[in-house]
Amino acid sequence: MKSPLPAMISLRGVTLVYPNGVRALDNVNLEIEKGDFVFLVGDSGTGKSSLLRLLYREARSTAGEIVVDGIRVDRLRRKRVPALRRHLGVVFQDFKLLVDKTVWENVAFAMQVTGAHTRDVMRQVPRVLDLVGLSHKSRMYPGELSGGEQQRAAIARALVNNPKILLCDEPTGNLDPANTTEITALLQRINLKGTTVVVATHNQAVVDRMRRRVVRLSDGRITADEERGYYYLGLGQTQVLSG
Amino acid sequence: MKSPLPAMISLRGVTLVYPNGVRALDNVNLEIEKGDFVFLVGDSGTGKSSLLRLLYREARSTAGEIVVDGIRVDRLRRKRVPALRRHLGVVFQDFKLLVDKTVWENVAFAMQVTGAHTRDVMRQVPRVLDLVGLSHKSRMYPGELSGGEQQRAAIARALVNNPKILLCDEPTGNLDPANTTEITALLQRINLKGTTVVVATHNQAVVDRMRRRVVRLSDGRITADEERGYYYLGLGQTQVLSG
Amino acid sequence: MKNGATIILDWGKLKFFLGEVLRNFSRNTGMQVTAIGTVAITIVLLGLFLFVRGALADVGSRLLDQIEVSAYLRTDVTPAQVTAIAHFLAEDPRIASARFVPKKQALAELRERTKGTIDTALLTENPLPDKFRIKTHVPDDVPAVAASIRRLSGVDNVVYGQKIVQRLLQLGAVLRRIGIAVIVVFFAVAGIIISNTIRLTVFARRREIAIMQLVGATGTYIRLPFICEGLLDGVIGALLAVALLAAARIALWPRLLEALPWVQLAGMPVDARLLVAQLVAVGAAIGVVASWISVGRHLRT
Amino acid sequence: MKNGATIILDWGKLKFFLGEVLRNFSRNTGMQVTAIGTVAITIVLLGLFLFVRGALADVGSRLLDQIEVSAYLRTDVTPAQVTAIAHFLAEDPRIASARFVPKKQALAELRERTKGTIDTALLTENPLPDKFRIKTHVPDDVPAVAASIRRLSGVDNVVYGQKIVQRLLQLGAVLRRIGIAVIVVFFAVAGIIISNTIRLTVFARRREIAIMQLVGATGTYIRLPFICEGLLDGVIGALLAVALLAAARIALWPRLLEALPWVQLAGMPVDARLLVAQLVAVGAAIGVVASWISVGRHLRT
Ligand SMILES: Nc1ncnc2c1ncn2[C@@H]1O[C@H](COP(=O)(O)OP(=O)(O)OP(=O)(O)O)[C@@H](O)[C@H]1O
Ligand SMILES: Nc1ncnc2c1ncn2[C@@H]1O[C@H](COP(=O)(O)OP(=O)(O)OP(=O)(O)O)[C@@H](O)[C@H]1O
Ligand SMILES: [Mg+2]
Ligand SMILES: [Mg+2]
Repeated sequence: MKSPLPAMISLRGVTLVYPNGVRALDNVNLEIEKGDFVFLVGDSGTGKSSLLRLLYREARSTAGEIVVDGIRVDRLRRKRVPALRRHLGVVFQDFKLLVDKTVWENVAFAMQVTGAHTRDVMRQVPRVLDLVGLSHKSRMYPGELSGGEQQRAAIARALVNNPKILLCDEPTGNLDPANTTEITALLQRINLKGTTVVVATHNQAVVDRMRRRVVRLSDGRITADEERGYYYLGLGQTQVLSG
Repeated sequence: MKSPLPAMISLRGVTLVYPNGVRALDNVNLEIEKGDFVFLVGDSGTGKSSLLRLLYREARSTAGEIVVDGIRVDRLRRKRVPALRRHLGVVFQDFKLLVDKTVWENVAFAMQVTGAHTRDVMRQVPRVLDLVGLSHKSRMYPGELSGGEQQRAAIARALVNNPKILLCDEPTGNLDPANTTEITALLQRINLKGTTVVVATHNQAVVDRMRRRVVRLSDGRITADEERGYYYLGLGQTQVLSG
Repeated sequence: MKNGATIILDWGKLKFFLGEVLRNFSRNTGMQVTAIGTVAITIVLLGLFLFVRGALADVGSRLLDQIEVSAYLRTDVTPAQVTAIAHFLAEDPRIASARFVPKKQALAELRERTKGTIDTALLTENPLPDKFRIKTHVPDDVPAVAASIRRLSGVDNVVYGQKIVQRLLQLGAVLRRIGIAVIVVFFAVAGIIISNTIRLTVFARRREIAIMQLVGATGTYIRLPFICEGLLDGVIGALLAVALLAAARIALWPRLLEALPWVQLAGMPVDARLLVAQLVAVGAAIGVVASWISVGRHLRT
Repeated sequence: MKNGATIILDWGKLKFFLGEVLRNFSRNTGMQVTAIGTVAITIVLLGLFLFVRGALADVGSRLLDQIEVSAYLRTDVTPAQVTAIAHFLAEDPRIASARFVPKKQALAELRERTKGTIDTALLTENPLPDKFRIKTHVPDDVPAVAASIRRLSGVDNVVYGQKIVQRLLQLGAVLRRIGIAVIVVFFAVAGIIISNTIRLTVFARRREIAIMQLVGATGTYIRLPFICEGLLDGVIGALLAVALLAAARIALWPRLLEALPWVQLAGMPVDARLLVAQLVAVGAAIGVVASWISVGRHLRT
């Protein structure tokens, strides 16, 4: 059921063709409202990461309209891009940690670029590190962390600014089941506080346990959009928007 | 039941303390025989990757004896390390693809360093790319691939030399269930042909479906070693070696 | 949520920023050392060049400061003509001094010069003419002055070391031009090398820069540490160069004075403090400009 | 499984290797351009320096080739003494020519020089002494030769442009030493800069190098493309420098000849092909050595 509220994230007829000719997204229409929790599922290489990349303007759409929190992202001037990104929390699929900064510094950096007060940084950073269970590794460099620890550092960084929108690309790919459950619970808590959360994932267990909205991508098109879906196309109320 | 055959991989009293003081492995004893298929499980940061790193000498043990295919890896002279690595196939947790080489070139490179004939390279590379379902992306650079495609490229590279021993660190973390099943089946086929396979993973479904030997790590110690185990400590015959 | 537009500077931020600069600076020590070394060597060469250029000009004029023009007068010259000539010589601004040498004195000088090889007792009368001895302010004017004197009535002949003076003057002109070309090339080289060094530093950190941008850092925010790094490189390099030049002055000065005793090098008017300030400013400018350009190039992609 | 010990070279491998080198080379065009530019400028400066040094030496000797030593003989010299002196002068290897000038001729020359200002009619007898006119092969020998002649019996006085010759000789010695210092500094600078450039190239690719090692590549295997890259940088830079020098020779030669007509620059014996080969060899050597050292440093870690 469509809400009359203005959507937090809205894609209309969005197509993304990479310079090498790969059509990663093809006429995608998607509305995500404030406070939604959305799983983005689909086979490897179907465009999940590409869709997220469009939202924080790492990629620019070839055609279509993209609105994020009222900002026309596809038309945003280069100079305004940093401001957009500061309003988003992003967990990158490949972490993207700064190798020459400690975990603490990596997380603090995302706050410092917003011009935050140092005393706020000193208070907030330990808090999020504790949330992801990484307090004991805060003085280590990414190269000294295990894969799962790096992933949690990336999650902490995405959370540190209390973003309105949280975009997570495969946030549990390197985590053990216990950690996965914890992180998922964390995302849910954050969502309950009003943050819009979009999670691209292959983790069937997480999707099936949570029973939240599932948007299914296949070869760059949205093939299903279920309100309370499963990882595999299941019982939820299906509303194919385009394809 | 212990076999009298010389083990393919053997760790005796192995301890690894990283320069920053982290004790990643603590008195680990492990024997893996030729043709074994072993899952390495355990929470994030318990030393799975560290154990694998010791085998291909990215890390050097602080104490203990490590033998891989008859080679005393812990005593190996620097000059002999490349030769060791050519006999191993390794899927790294963070892929470690060369960003300035195409998928084809990345896979071919691992063969070329062994001094392989060009005609063998031309024959073998397309074969393994086909095995992991990446033939259509062979001319692309890693930066142009999705997370799962990069992971499959890394797997193809590990397979290209038909190694005696295959070490896989979280090889399905970025793969969808279908791809995961395929890759798992591939590893099983390779194992059937006599290759010793060690897989560090968090993927409960894979471990539980395969029912192979499961070595459980916890805080750098082996806490369980089951012949036909599950991801969670289950029914299999338990034989704690040390801890 | 923080408001990105309002940047409030607090002590923690400054500390962070300085830490950032020092961290970048100290992380790739080898790189910094070579960058600083490059700046230092460039500025040392610049300083040396400026010195050699100044010294050469000085040496050139001192080499030729004994060069004088002898204007021999006709034997039948009238006193009025001599007065007119003296007047003319006194008025020419290019002329430093003009001295009348009567023939008696000329003979004495000739005698002195040939140390008694001319048997003056044999002379019934002085065979030498009267003459003027003229010195110019700068050697370059000698040929023109000589030519203008030759045209005066009462002057019989004008003599100076024509050939050697001419050659030295030509050589000086050529060397001056080569010198200017060399200094231009030098500045180009210094600029290219330092910008190259910093561009490579940026290139080596391209992944980090891309990540910073993805996390929401502005261009300026990313640029600033690099600019400061360039500034530090330039200033430290310049200071090193100044130290080297000072050491060279202390160590080599006496030997130079010994080698060229007739050059009063000590008298060269150089304001040491001004020179140091200028060299440091040149270093700082090179560092800042080079890093600004280099970082900008990578931020645009 | 392949046997890593037996490396069989086939055409595919060579193609792959060359592709690798060209890929590295063309990927970071900006970096290569600056590296090549650095080599080129260094070698141009080296070439210019060698030329200027050669030209200066030539100019110096030509500037002074008119310098001759006049050995005035005593008025009471005996013919035997004259013969002995002539003999002595003929035997000294430093002396290019020695000509006896009898006093009659000396008077004629004096008359000529002062253009009739000495009224020779007044002379009852020639007041000038006999003399020898002596030229040395190199100006540097003039003072020593003069001193040795002065000791001969029958010689009254030895005269030459003492002051100017001495000064020019001192200046020449100082300039030569400065020149050597400059060329040493230059080589150091070139080495540092090029090794720096390549080190940074390697540094920028440190992640790739680490991966190659993890996949089983040997040190040599990783090193080789970099060495070839350095070689290419060096050779191309040197060729560029040679082209620039050739262009400069064509463009500036006539102007130089015009500015210094008395210097027979055209006569300078330079084997162009040998010089080109030497400069290219210098470039290649710098490139190879610098890259070898730089890559090695990163392989060890
Ligand atoms: N930078 C890029 N340049 C060119 N093609 C790209 C680029 N990034 C991704 N692609 C291609 O676009 C398609 C979609 O990629 P994307 O990363 O969005 O997939 P994904 O759904 O995130 O897959 P995965 O689950 O494996 O991460 C793939 O075919 C991929 O090869
Ligand atoms: N290079 C390193 N230097 C220092 N400490 C390290 C290094 N690599 C790993 N560690 C630490 O060693 C411990 C074991 O790390 P390891 O990577 O082996 O864990 P893991 O079992 O692979 O975890 P994950 O499942 O998250 O990948 C962790 O506490 C980690 O922080
Ligand atoms: Mg993806
Ligand atoms: Mg790991």
